[in-house]
Amino acid sequence: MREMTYAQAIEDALAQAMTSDERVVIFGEDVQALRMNLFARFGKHRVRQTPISESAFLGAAVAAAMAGLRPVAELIMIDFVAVAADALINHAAKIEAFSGGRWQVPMVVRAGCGGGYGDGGQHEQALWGWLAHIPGIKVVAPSTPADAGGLLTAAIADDGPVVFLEHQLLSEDWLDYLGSGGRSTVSYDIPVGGRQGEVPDRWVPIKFGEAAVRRRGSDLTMAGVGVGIHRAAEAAEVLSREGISASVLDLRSVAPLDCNTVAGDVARTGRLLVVDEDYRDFGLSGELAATLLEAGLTARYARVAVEGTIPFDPVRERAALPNIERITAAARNLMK
Amino acid sequence: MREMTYAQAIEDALAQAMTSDERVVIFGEDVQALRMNLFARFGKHRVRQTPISESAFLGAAVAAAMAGLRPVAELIMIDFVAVAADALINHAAKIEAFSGGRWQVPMVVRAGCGGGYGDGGQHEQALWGWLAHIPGIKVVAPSTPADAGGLLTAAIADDGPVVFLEHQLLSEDWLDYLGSGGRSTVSYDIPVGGRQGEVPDRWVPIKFGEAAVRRRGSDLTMAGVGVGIHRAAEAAEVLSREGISASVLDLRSVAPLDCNTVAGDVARTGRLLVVDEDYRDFGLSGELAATLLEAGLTARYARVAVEGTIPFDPVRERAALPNIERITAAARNLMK
Amino acid sequence: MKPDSVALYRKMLTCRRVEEAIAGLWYEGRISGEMHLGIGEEGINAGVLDHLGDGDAVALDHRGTAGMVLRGVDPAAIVKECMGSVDGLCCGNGGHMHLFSKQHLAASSGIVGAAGPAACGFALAAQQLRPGTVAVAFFGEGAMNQGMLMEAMNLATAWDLPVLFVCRDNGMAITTASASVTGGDLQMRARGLGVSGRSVDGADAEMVWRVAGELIDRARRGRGPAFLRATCTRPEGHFLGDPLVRMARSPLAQLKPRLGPLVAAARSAEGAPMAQRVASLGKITSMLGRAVRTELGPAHDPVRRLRKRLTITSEALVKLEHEVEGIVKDAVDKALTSETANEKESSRCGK
Amino acid sequence: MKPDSVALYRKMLTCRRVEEAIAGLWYEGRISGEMHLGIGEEGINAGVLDHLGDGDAVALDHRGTAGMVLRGVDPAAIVKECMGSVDGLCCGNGGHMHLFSKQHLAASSGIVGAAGPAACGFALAAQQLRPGTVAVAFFGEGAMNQGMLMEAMNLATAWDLPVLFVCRDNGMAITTASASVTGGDLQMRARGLGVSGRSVDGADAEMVWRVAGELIDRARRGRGPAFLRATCTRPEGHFLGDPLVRMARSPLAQLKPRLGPLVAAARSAEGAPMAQRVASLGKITSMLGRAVRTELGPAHDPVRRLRKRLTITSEALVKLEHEVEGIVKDAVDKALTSETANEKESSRCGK
Ligand SMILES: Cc1ncc(C[n+]2csc(CCOP(=O)(O)OP(=O)(O)O)c2C)c(N)n1
Ligand SMILES: Cc1ncc(C[n+]2csc(CCOP(=O)(O)OP(=O)(O)O)c2C)c(N)n1
Ligand SMILES: [Mg+2]
Ligand SMILES: [Mg+2]
Repeated sequence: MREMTYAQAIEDALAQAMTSDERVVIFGEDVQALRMNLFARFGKHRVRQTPISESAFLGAAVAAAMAGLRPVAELIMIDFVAVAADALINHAAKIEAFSGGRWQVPMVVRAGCGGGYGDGGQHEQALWGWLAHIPGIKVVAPSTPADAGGLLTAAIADDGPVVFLEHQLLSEDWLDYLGSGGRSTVSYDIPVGGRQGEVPDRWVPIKFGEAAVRRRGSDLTMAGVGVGIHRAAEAAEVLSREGISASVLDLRSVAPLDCNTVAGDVARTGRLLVVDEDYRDFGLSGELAATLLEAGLTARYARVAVEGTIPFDPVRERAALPNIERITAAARNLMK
Repeated sequence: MREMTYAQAIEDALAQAMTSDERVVIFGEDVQALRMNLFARFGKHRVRQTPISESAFLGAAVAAAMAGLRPVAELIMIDFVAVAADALINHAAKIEAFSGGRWQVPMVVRAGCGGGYGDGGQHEQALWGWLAHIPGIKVVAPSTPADAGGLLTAAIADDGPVVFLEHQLLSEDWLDYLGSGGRSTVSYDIPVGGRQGEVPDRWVPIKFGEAAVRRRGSDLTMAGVGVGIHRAAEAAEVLSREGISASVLDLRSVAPLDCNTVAGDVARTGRLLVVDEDYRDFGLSGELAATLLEAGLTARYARVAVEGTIPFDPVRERAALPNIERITAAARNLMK
Repeated sequence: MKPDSVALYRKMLTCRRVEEAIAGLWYEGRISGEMHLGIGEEGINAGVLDHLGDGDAVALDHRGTAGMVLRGVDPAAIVKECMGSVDGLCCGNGGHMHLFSKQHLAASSGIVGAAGPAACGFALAAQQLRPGTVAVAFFGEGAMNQGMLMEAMNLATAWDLPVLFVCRDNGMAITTASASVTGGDLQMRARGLGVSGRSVDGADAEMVWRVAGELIDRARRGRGPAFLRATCTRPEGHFLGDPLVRMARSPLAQLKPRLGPLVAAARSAEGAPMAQRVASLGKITSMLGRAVRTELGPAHDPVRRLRKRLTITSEALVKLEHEVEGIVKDAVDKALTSETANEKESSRCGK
Repeated sequence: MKPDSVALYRKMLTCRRVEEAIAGLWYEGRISGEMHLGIGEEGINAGVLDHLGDGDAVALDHRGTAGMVLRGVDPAAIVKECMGSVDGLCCGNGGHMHLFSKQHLAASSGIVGAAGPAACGFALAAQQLRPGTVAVAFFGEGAMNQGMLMEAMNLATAWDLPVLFVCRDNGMAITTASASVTGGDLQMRARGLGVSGRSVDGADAEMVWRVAGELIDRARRGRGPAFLRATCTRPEGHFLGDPLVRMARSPLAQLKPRLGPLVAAARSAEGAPMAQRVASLGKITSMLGRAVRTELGPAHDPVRRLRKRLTITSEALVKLEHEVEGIVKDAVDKALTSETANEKESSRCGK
């Protein structure tokens, strides 16, 4: 076991993948500076700088994957996928189906996501539920260093397109880059276990679609991904002091979604609280509701999610994101 | 009352809006040919041909709306929004929020959607649930000529961005253009009441977020939009012969969503069957499940939706879309 | 370099006949949806693709049938795919706009402009895994206004990729005269993205062959991307059943019913100033006029043009043409048999 | 045409001082997130925007603070917005990348390239509703590779829109030297999209003023879009706290901790051939070297350059500068008061 930060785990897993598989190449804007260590080690052919042309390079990633490479294309932030969504939703997601299952697209799109560092509504979106709507794309959103490395390893090994979302509040690299900018005058509410933690000596892939049970309780089930799940865990602490015992399920991948674990836990607790940093409507929280109903469960249900464009003002930003007060309030309400 | 086709109703409502408001302009690829009558009447400044540059002209629509026009920008098909999603999700949807509510974006994006005419998986998507995920966009999907004209009138009058989705199987114009191409050797399974029907003499806006109750039953509630709702109505006929009495709720707008009417009806029937031509996961069907649970309803629930990339082969295409067999089977199952 | 013109002719004729057969099946209602064919573009398709070999890749657009034939995909598999058969090239999942052959590294897309980024990706894999191989993108002049294609040209320059960007310029994007919505000049635009190139008459297959050969050769030798613009004429309009073509060809059946509403609209009480309305009607008329005039005359038909220049005996020519007919007939027969065998009668649209 | 250089200087100085004040607040932790300023670009911003009046519109990018000041937005409202105050320009909802003033028809976006389409939309409204008015787009040279911006230039040509596209060319897009990922030549690229234009030294505000004046005037008179490329130098790098600048300026604190892992990575057993690794290290070194060298020398500082050329008395100059300081101080004081008044202590990041 080693101890690493979230950002280090990602870089380490990438380096391991690049060492063991020559076909893995990474590209994106500024990668030679942002991934300086990988650039120094693997050189300019495998760590490629792109122009600010997301449509072109995401589209290129699709075809490069089809032709034998294993590209890891970096979008600085998932918000920017909007300028290049076509490559992902009309191509990467569909080509295996179009080709009658004969041609696959083993690519990874790596992007920062999530708020809490004060950058405003065009730079802090989560969008995992949005991407997961399209059949043919897998979407993962790790919440710990160990998961980050293991899921990235799995993503690179996967034969289909995977969107790998790294939370900007968990990654010290992104946070230094986008948030503090070297200032000591600012601080962020960073979940400790998300930022730093134990990781295996050698990365082994973590299977998609298997939730991690972070805590097992008897009164209600909380489920989510990313920073939200850390907030849920904190809230569970508070709630336990009030005599409310909550499970915390880290879904880890949004697509595929581990419906069984959620349904199994909710069957015990009778209550589901979804904690989601993505938009509330037509997303992860709704999908979880559907899976409950499909499983024939009757449960009390609530969701704490983002309800509108995330405001810039850090106070309202915090209020817009799932925070401990909103989560505990919703949980208490479910217990009524 | 007049009698019109779905396509005529849209053109007629557009003409009425253009006559009563000078600020309404339409643009898109081929609009001078596709909207020949409007071009002949309103001239080249208000019916503008664009290059195949969806990002530029959708982005331009956003700012044109901000600066006083009421643009109706046409994407030939909603599938193509993927090349220009940024204008919609990062701009149109967010500018009112960003500006502190001080600046609005009164634009309409008009696009064909939906399958059943054999064009394959990149040209038959519905995507209404996908678009509705983003706060700040309204999404409407009319299923009759009267709704098409009334909702378009409302969309143009609305002070925010509205995506107006016209079903390619209901619009004789699109169907002739994309499907038959003048052939008499092909035929399609077109819902009669969707293609042609009575419309008011003068268009009045239809309020968004108000479902139309197409049929009231006691055993189960079916909800959806577009062609799916016609299939549901047909299925309800069949089911009624078997002694199953179903409500059919045409939601008309996906965002805003008429949760009250759905919840109210399901409170009576105890069962919800969502019929959705959009993808199943993380979409409309999930959102409806969430609203039920949020309303504290315990209901049996099922969904008939699109589960993967729509296959080209017309036989499998039909099987992939909500069809009467799948709907009746799901309904019977819910009654078990 | 000089092409083997007989072989080139054979390829072009095969494309023509396969596409004519597909057109026939489409008119019979055995193929659903839209149908974009490359009739009239054989000189470009064959003149370019004749230079590709194993390991080379092709990114096609919505008009990719001929490209697939030329890369060596079994015509029967293509025809079956167009008909949606489970034993088609893509098991009937793709249809004519989504033809894929992994073996030939050939892919298509119904999204205008997508061939650009795709060719870059193929070329990147070529550069890293198969040095000396190249990728070719095919697209129309209308696609030159799609951002991702322009981005792709620039990316190819930035990464020095072995790509040939081939623009089939028929002057039209569906009903839009591309010149009316395209600024500047396409060659200058490409150069402004770092890609230099050549323009040729696409009806002259041998000329296309020579120029494409040079540009592809350059790319193979690591000298970066190139741009080839080739003009062409497409007699069937944008797709089979093109409404402008229909109106132009059958004015009574197709145009007349539209004239009433059109004139009524132009005469409405409210609307633009009269001069503008007249201008609109003028533009509509000239759109139709252009559709009437667009035909594959001897100078514009690459197949007939090359045929004239062949120096083989007429017996050999007859034999060759007979063989081609045979191959195509065979493909169609196979497709029809498989349609029946699979009880795919029901696969006809709307049944 | 000749600018009122004193007035121009006053505007530029105001921008400079407002942005310096914002930088101060950012370093104090009173502003969260990224902060992109236009220090070093005042000659371009003021030289262009001095020509705009009522009804003219501006589309700004992530670096829009100065543009808003120059359009006449109250600096206090801007500073407050950057601090997230409810009484900021956008009620604290937008932040510095999302500044909007409906009254001034001025909008910004944090999405690279979005200013292009936005300016087209503004110009379309100008053409239809306010003939004689224009729209201006500001963006960097890196944005020239974003598809939607290229599309927008072409659209402006197709619709003959009154737009001026202004490219602030500092040669860098975050850490990427734009020349290394940009093919062709930007003027040629613009011309290939139908937009002709001029290139100027953006540190020469009077020159920018003259050239922009001509191009804007042309657009006003219905002669279509134009492109202005103006070079500039930005001493703070991409944004405040730019890691390259930090490493370059404080090698001990910022660079040293990174060197260990960097060298270890370059020395790993497995990886690229050694020559490539050395090349990578060389490129990283030269990236840092560029950051060290980038400073606002007298020739590159548009504010100092114009100051030298002023022909007013030194008393008048002192008075002017004093006034500007006063205005800016006032704005900051208001912002700080409002921060306290709104009990916005808690609005500091992470509290
Ligand atoms: C992104 C996108 N926008 C619009 C369309 C609809 N469309 C299909 S083909 C076409 C015209 C293409 O013109 P061109 O590139 O010249 O090719 P041609 O059809 O003339 O060969 C259009 C607009 C599309 N498929 N994709
Ligand atoms: C679509 C998109 N891609 C990437 C980014 C991240 N990003 C922000 S600024 C920037 C560099 C822009 O460079 P340039 O256009 O030269 O402007 P400058 O910052 O130099 O003024 C990048 C890549 C973004 N905001 N939007
Ligand atoms: Mg064309
Ligand atoms: Mg720059």
